[in-house]
Amino acid sequence: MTAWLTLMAVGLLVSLGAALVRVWHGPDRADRMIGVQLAGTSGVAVLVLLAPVEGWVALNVALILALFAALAAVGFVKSASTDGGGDPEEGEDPVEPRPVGRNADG
Amino acid sequence: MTSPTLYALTGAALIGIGFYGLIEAQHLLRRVITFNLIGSGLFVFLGAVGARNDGFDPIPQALIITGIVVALSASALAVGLVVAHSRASGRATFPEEDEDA
Amino acid sequence: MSALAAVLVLPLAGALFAVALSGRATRIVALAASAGTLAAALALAASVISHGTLRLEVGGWAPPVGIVLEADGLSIAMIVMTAFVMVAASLSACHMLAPEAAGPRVAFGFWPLMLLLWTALNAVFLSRDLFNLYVGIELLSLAAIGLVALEGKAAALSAAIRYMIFALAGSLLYLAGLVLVYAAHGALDIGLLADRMPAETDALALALMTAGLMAKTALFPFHVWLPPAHGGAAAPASAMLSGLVPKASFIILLRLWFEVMPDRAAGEALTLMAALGIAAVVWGSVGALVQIRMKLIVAYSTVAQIGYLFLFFPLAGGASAEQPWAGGAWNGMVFFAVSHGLAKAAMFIAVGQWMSVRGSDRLDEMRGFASAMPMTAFAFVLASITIVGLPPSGGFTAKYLIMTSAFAAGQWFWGLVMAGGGLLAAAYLYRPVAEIFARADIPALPVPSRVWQVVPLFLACAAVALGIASSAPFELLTMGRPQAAEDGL
Amino acid sequence: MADFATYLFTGVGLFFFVAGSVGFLRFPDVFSRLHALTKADNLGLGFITLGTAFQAEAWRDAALLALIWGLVLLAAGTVSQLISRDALRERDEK
Amino acid sequence: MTLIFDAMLCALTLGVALATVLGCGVFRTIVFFVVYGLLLSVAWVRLDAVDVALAEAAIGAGLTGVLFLAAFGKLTRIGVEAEPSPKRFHLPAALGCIGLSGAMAWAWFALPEPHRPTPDLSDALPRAGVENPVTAVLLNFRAWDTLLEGTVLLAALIGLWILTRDEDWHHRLGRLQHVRSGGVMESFGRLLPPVGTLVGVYLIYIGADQPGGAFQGGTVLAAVGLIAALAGLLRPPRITECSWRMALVAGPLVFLGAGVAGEVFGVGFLTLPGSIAEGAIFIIEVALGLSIAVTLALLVIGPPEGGDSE
Repeated sequence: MTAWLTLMAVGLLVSLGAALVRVWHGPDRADRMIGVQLAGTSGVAVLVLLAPVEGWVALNVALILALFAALAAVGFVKSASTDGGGDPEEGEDPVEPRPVGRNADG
Repeated sequence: MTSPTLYALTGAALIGIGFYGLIEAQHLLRRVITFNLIGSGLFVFLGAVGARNDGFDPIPQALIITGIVVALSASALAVGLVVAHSRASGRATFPEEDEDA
Repeated sequence: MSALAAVLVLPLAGALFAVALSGRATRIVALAASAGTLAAALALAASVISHGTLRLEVGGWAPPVGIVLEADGLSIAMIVMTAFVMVAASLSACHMLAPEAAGPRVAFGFWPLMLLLWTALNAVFLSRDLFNLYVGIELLSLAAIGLVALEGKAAALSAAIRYMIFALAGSLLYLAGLVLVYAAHGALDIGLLADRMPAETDALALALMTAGLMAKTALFPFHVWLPPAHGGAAAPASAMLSGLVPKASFIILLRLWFEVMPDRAAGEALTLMAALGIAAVVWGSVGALVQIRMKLIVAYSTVAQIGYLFLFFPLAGGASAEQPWAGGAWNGMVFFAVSHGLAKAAMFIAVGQWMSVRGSDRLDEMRGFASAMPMTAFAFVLASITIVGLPPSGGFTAKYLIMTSAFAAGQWFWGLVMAGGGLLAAAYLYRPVAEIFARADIPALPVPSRVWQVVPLFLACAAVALGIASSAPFELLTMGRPQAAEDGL
Repeated sequence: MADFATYLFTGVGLFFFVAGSVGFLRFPDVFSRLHALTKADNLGLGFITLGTAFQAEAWRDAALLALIWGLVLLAAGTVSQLISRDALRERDEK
Repeated sequence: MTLIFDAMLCALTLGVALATVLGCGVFRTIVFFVVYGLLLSVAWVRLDAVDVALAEAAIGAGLTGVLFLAAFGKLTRIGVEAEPSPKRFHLPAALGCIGLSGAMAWAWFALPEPHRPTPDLSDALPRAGVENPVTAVLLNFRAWDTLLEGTVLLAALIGLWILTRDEDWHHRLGRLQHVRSGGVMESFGRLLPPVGTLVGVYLIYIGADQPGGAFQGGTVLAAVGLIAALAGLLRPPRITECSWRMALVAGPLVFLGAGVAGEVFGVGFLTLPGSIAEGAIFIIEVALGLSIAVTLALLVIGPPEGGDSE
């Protein structure tokens, strides 16, 4: 079983390595960020597969990766917005964006 | 070839890759990232040292955790400096020969 | 509380409270912590003089489990010098960086950074653990970078980045060596490592750590960051940065070459370090000669003075360690480090006081300095005497000791460099001193009160007094010196 | 029996991951590549967590596996929405 | 099979590191660096260092990514050149760096047989007050390191704050964050923090006898706080309000207080006597975890930038 799970993990790494070729070529920034997301999911999957091999405490690491899988992408869309603090969904519909944050009391 | 040896060699290679990036980088943000590469290469090497003998050696792990946190604080300050410098000077690079300006 | 713990606890607690409080309370807490740390430093010196080297196993854990702090002659000399410079710098910050003048940002940032810098310095001077020293110099570098950037202008920011790149690269090289040391010996304590079984990797580890520490000490050719950083910072910060910060990484170098791995101190390596020292003396002096801004002249002088510190390596290290002249060279080096720290801080504070009045530190704006602020001007001259190495200053005693050792060792070349460097220093300090005393008709300026003018004068007098009353510090220095050559010449 | 389930489900999971990577590499534009990620990889991770869960000794670990999968699903949903909006906006600006 | 896995992981890590260094464009560099952090946290698990893996996962794969991406966005908005010229290959530099790597690799094989100086750590562990040896080293044996490290964080934060432009000094930290009400980002920011907080607190709590502790939990809490701040649900404070600054120094202060208490009661600086060590370490971990969380989150959020709409 250990050998099988490790083999599967190796397969995941190979698949991730192939996907990173797209991250290298891009061309869009969005492509690269999708690659980060894919790497995160693969990393979680590898850790899940390693858990029975390395000890179940490895799941805690997978849990943290899963928690923050979206953090980089959220940081990306934030920094890509016009003022550095926006949301790409704003302005998509007639509803005015409700500003939350510090201008409430500024 | 054992696993710790593999990781130690990886760590050694990461240190060299990082220093190459540091020497070669012009963009200051890239330099900050290469510092992190070098640091993590060293930590991987140290981690391999800790895993070398089968017994569990917690001291390298504690040192690495301390080192990672120190590296993050230094990176955050460096990134802040790069942004502030770019805002003040309009560029994110150093021309190499402007020393003692 | 023991004085050994107090010199660490007081500045650290002061820094923490300075962050948590605000306004006047910050300044009061910071000044109280400064005064307390000075008192603790003096008490520590007194107890080391009467009882000998003090040792503290932190947490009650002996190495290799725990970390050991040790106060020996060298660390005491540096801690007391640091305390004087720090108190002087904080007093001068009270009027130069007051909130009304410098704005709330500077008034808030200076105090915690200064106290953290002090904590880091004392921690480095006392620590006997290589990794703890790493954390200490990282804290030191980050606080020092903050102090450079405090000025806020584009030039200061670019100087801070340049400093940061050198400091971080230096830290990483030091860390690389440390990793190899731990890998080979499973220990980080200097005492344990001194008794280690030599390993093949030791030479590489020592080389990496030395290269890293040289970058942090700003030894030629790693000096390019120093003049803009020290010249661009606010004067009280410059005083600390130039007088104290390079000493910390230098002290670690001493620990490595004289305590951890004296067996690896090959003659060629020591000669190389001294050769870099000579290059630094020449480069720094020439740099100081051509500058037209006072702070840059003083900063370039630091590059040169750091060079002198490395001349001592071949005189006391390696094969020379067992020789009778090693003791004299060691004492001379410590004297040099202490008197340079005091004198350089006095110079920066003096120039800073004039700058805050005149608004510029250009050489041609120095006229009238002596008539407007006689005490500050006198402090600058006294400090210059120490930097040049004229009797009866501490700088003279230091150079005398090192030159005597050089001639006794038959390595007269280093002695000649010392003398030549003194001439160069006289040359680059002649211009500022001549300008300061030149007659000039300048309008009446709102000079700071004499109380503030006493601050640099006190430091400069201390640097000179070190030469006049050199026997007491002498006894202190021999305490805990690593090598057996205690008798000297 | 449990071992067989693990073999089967992890194998299927890996297949989906490989399919996702191939799609990510070969598909022509950002939006279809995003599909590769959201559909295939999350399905793959689901199968892998399911397969591994058959090896779990404690209920706690199985629950943790479910939580992990749920969190990744949430992240993938959020990210694909945000990135595609951002890519749309960028395309409009071009 | 494990060796093949390790070889594959190492190869991938090296490839990603090379891509980080050699790729053109800073954005590509940042993206590869984030992937690199992910791979490293897997490597730490393989090196039997779960404590490190936890910290690396939250920092390497979470916080640094946001830090660099945000900085990239700021530089773009300032309008600096993306990257000056196409990169050239520097042969001397490359040779020097290969030499450095070669020296480290040689050193690995030249290391003497591992031996531990006596007294060994295992004699001390039973008296440490905690089961997890890494926590024992961090919070007891090498407590002075850890206290200084907390101080390093603080120094970096103060250094970052003084980079504020004088006119922004009274503004809130970071940039004004706004999201579409009821949008994906807002709901994400509402859903994740409760789970994340639970995980962070859990990690601090179990640190005494399992992998986890103040640093691991603190970094998780910091990332959670960051998500809430990015989603506009948590407003960063102002530097000038001093009440919350206590949270920054609480950890080091409690730690230092424990150290001084040891000195006052005559057991020695930073000494935690065996009988009370467990409780004392727990209190220190909670306070330190809180301070680390706040400090790290604020380090990533950065100095006040003034809002465009303020």
